[in-house]
Amino acid sequence: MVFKAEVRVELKRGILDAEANTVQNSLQLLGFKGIGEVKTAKIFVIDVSAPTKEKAQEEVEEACKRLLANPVINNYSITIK
Amino acid sequence: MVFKAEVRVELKRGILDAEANTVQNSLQLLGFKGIGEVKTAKIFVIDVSAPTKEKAQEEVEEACKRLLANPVINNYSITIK
Amino acid sequence: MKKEEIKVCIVRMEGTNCEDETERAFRRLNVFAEKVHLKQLTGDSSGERRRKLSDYQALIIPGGFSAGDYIRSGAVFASLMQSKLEKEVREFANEGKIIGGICNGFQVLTSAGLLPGNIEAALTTNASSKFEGGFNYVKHLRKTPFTENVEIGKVLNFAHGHGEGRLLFVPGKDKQALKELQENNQIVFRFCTPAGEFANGKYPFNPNGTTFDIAGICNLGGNVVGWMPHPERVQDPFNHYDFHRNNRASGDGMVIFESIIEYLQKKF
Amino acid sequence: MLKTSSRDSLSHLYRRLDTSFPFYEIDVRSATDSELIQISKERHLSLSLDEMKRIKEYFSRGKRNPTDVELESLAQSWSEHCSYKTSKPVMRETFLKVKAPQALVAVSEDAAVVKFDNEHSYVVKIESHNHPSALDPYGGASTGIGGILRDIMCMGAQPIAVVDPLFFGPLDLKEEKVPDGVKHPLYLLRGVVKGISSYGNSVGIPNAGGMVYFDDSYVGNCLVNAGCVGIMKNKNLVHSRAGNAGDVFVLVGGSTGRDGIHGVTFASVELTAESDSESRPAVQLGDPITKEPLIHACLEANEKGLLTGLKDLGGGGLSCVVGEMAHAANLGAEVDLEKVHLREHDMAPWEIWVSESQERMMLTCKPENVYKVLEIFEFWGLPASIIGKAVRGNRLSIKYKGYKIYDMELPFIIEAKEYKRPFAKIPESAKVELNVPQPKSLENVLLKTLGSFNIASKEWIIRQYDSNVRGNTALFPLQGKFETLGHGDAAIIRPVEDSFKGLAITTDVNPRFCKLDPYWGAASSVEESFRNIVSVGATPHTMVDCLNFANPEKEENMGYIWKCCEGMHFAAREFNVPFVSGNVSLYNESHAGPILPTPTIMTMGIIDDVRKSVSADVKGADNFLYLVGE
Ligand SMILES: Nc1ncnc2c1ncn2[C@@H]1O[C@H](COP(=O)(O)OP(=O)(O)O)[C@@H](O)[C@H]1O
Repeated sequence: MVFKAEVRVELKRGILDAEANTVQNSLQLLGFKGIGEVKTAKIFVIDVSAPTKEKAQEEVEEACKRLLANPVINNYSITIK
Repeated sequence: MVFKAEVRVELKRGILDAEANTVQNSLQLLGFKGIGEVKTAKIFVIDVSAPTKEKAQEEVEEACKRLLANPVINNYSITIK
Repeated sequence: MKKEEIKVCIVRMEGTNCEDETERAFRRLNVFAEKVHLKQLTGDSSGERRRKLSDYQALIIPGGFSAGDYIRSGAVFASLMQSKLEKEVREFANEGKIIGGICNGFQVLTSAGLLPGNIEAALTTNASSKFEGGFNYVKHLRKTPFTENVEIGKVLNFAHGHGEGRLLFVPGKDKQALKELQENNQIVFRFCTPAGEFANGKYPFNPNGTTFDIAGICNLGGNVVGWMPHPERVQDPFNHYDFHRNNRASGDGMVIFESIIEYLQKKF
Repeated sequence: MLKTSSRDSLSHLYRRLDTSFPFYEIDVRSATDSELIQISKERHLSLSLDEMKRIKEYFSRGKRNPTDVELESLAQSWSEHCSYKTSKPVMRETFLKVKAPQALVAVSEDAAVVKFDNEHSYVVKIESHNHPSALDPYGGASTGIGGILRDIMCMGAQPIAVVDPLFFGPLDLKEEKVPDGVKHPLYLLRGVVKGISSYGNSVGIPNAGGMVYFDDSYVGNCLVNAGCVGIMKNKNLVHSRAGNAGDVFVLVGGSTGRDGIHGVTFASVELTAESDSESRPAVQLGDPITKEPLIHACLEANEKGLLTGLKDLGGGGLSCVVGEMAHAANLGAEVDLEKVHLREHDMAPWEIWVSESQERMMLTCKPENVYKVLEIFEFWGLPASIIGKAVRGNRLSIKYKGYKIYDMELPFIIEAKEYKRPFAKIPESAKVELNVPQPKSLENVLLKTLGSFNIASKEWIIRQYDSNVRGNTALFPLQGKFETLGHGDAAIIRPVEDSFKGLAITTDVNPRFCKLDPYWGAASSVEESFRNIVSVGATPHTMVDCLNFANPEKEENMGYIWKCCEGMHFAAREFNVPFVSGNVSLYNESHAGPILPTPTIMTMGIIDDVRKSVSADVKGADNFLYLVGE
């Protein structure tokens, strides 16, 4: 079966999100008065073929550990559909 | 009131997603057998102060048009919490 | 060993782009350095192109944007190296052979957990959130096989060009991590002013906002070293931005390559 | 791509053929003049009635109607961008008269090849990527860099420096003043700089300079020019043409998708408020991580003597490259379109044929060398497909899934008609008497001048570019003391190891002068670029140009083109420094108005010893200052 996994990778709290700061500043410069704090995250939508949902979850979990997220700076979450 | 808006920006169909291709190839090279197509998306989580949810939506809609997304290559969606 | 016997392996993959000038630095010193694609070492290429890591004494990962720096800088390279070459690399390091990472190579070694090795660290997006290119000054703080011939305290002028050069530790444990790094004498270079004062986070002296102005570090053994600036871009005096006002006998970068060779000659 | 509404009105002229894939025949033979125009409009062909009638005539003679593949292909080949139908006659009668004995290849192939020393040549070219950058600054600018790198590579050269002259509206433009369908100059400039830096830095080619110029006229239509210089051994020169009959066409690099369809026909029309949504397919994103190995692989195959021809896929995609390579060799070609490696699998054959997907090159080789070539590309992890072969004769024929979908004579396809467009006389010289009163405080004037966009430091841009990669930069673009670096006049690259000989590179143009007085404005742009080269201690050697102008169908604009070209000719002739290559970009106007005439000049200078160069900064107190010249 093919599952759709959605991986969301974010920066841990306490790590400067330089890109988000740039976005926030730019929006404020452009005159968006209501804009406050900005954060960014990255999404990977992955097709996984696996016998069960659990197996798909495991496979993606492993992919996160080995490539998609860096435990020093990132948190990640996985949703399987 | 402060709302949390989540903007999701994706590439339109037919536009080369080089990062997604790299992820897919790399995972396959790393021996992940079940991995099929990959897509990427970018998330901006934005604090917006606005009198109503509708106003917040409008403000973020405008921010997408002017800075966060380019209608030529991107689709985007906004969720307000 | 004799100079003629030295073999340096410059590993690259798609997107690595500083291998030519790195190789040239060794060639100028009459040392054999070979540009080798990662897959030539992992057995993923055909007969004639295949190489063995153990045939070399030095492994250099040059600068560039390996795999486009997609996901995170160096992530794909590091992950492929760890999954297909981990044992060979570990043995290589355990034998006292030397591994150096320049810029993207530093990012690869850090991402692979080889640097600092004893502490968790990462190189992340510059504080400006932009690519930063130009020249910098670094102060040398610890001798390693890559800096044998550089006196402690000496200030060198290198070029840099990177988007992710800010060294960070796990939030909450960062003070402890920095302390450990200092106590173990693992900081090799720190960004400084032309006069040699530490940059104290000030731009453009510290171009990327890196913690404690750290520009280069080594592992506990000192034989695995990584740094953000590019010595291979300043091989000749005229490569320096200020060569009209500053007479140098050679480019500041050459001393790094001379050190490597001298070290290998003595050690093996 | 047809909109349903339009298909209805012309439906009697489109005949869907009985194939498993979308494939149409277009009944031009029975179409009236107004229907011909309508076909051109609705399919975004940008062909004039004259041209449509030529097509009608050609097929009437052959007693059949064109297929959609054939019609699309003609639109590509005859577009202004690919054929220079408007500008060629002008250039020929002006600055191209100055011959270039120092060049091995000038004004004929993808880039010029000029002797550097006994064994080496430098290769140079400049191009525009204006329209795509206006729609998507990041993707447009990065693919602009990608395209210019391919032009250099395809002569067999290693790129060694890029430059990026940019022209934008004022950054403090009030949001209300930004016309509909146009993006704010600040958004555009930021995106463009990011695109250029992320692409150029990733591929690892140093940025040696450029310029940024601000004027209201660029609000609706910014200009993004990109130039590149490469170096090669003379013996590695490879031409943009097929070798011999029987040679195989191999398509290498990125896969073919729907992006960039109609890029060149689009580059040949004005931007309108609807461009944003209408021209969607014309936009592409680049992939530097395919490009970087592509450079290695192409140069390795060429170095090993395996190639008989090499050309990049740019505007018009396959439709331009195959025909041009065969035609330049006096041959025909047979293509099997099914062999093209695709990114999207439901593409119609015409889309495959004209797609402008990035990072692709076409090479030809002898059949016996094909496997050696394929091995090299496999090693570099790049797809390569054998898609056809060169044949005797002058026909290009294409089959797809067993059907013949295309069969035309190459001279008809490639030799687009030239236009001698009418032009208006521009007043000889619009001399303006300036009457500026002595200001009370010169300090204020100085501060204001320094703070103006055109004068202010561009350091924030330059620092986002890598200027030192490859380790051969001999004069860095930022000069002076570390704490107070400022821009120099030109950068110098030392291209050949073991030699101190250097190449100085600069770009220049003064669009406001060109508007006031096109002849002297253009001449002085050339002269200013020479002063830049001389300032760093080098001697001007050759030039390339990028002619950015507004709609040439308007007589006044055509007048500006003529006058500027004459001024360039004057300067080139008097200094005896030739133009060896270049590019033309017309129709640079929007509903907000035309751009200023912008003939960008990129000049190469030679310095015998890079150690003897001069940097711009004053070296010490008590140095004398001299003002020389008139
Ligand atoms: N403004 C110009 N000045 C000099 N040469 C030009 C100019 N415009 C085009 N050319 C020459 O005409 C030839 C065709 O150019 P072009 O079609 O842009 O090449 P390609 O599209 O293959 O990159 C090239 O040799 C180019 O140098």
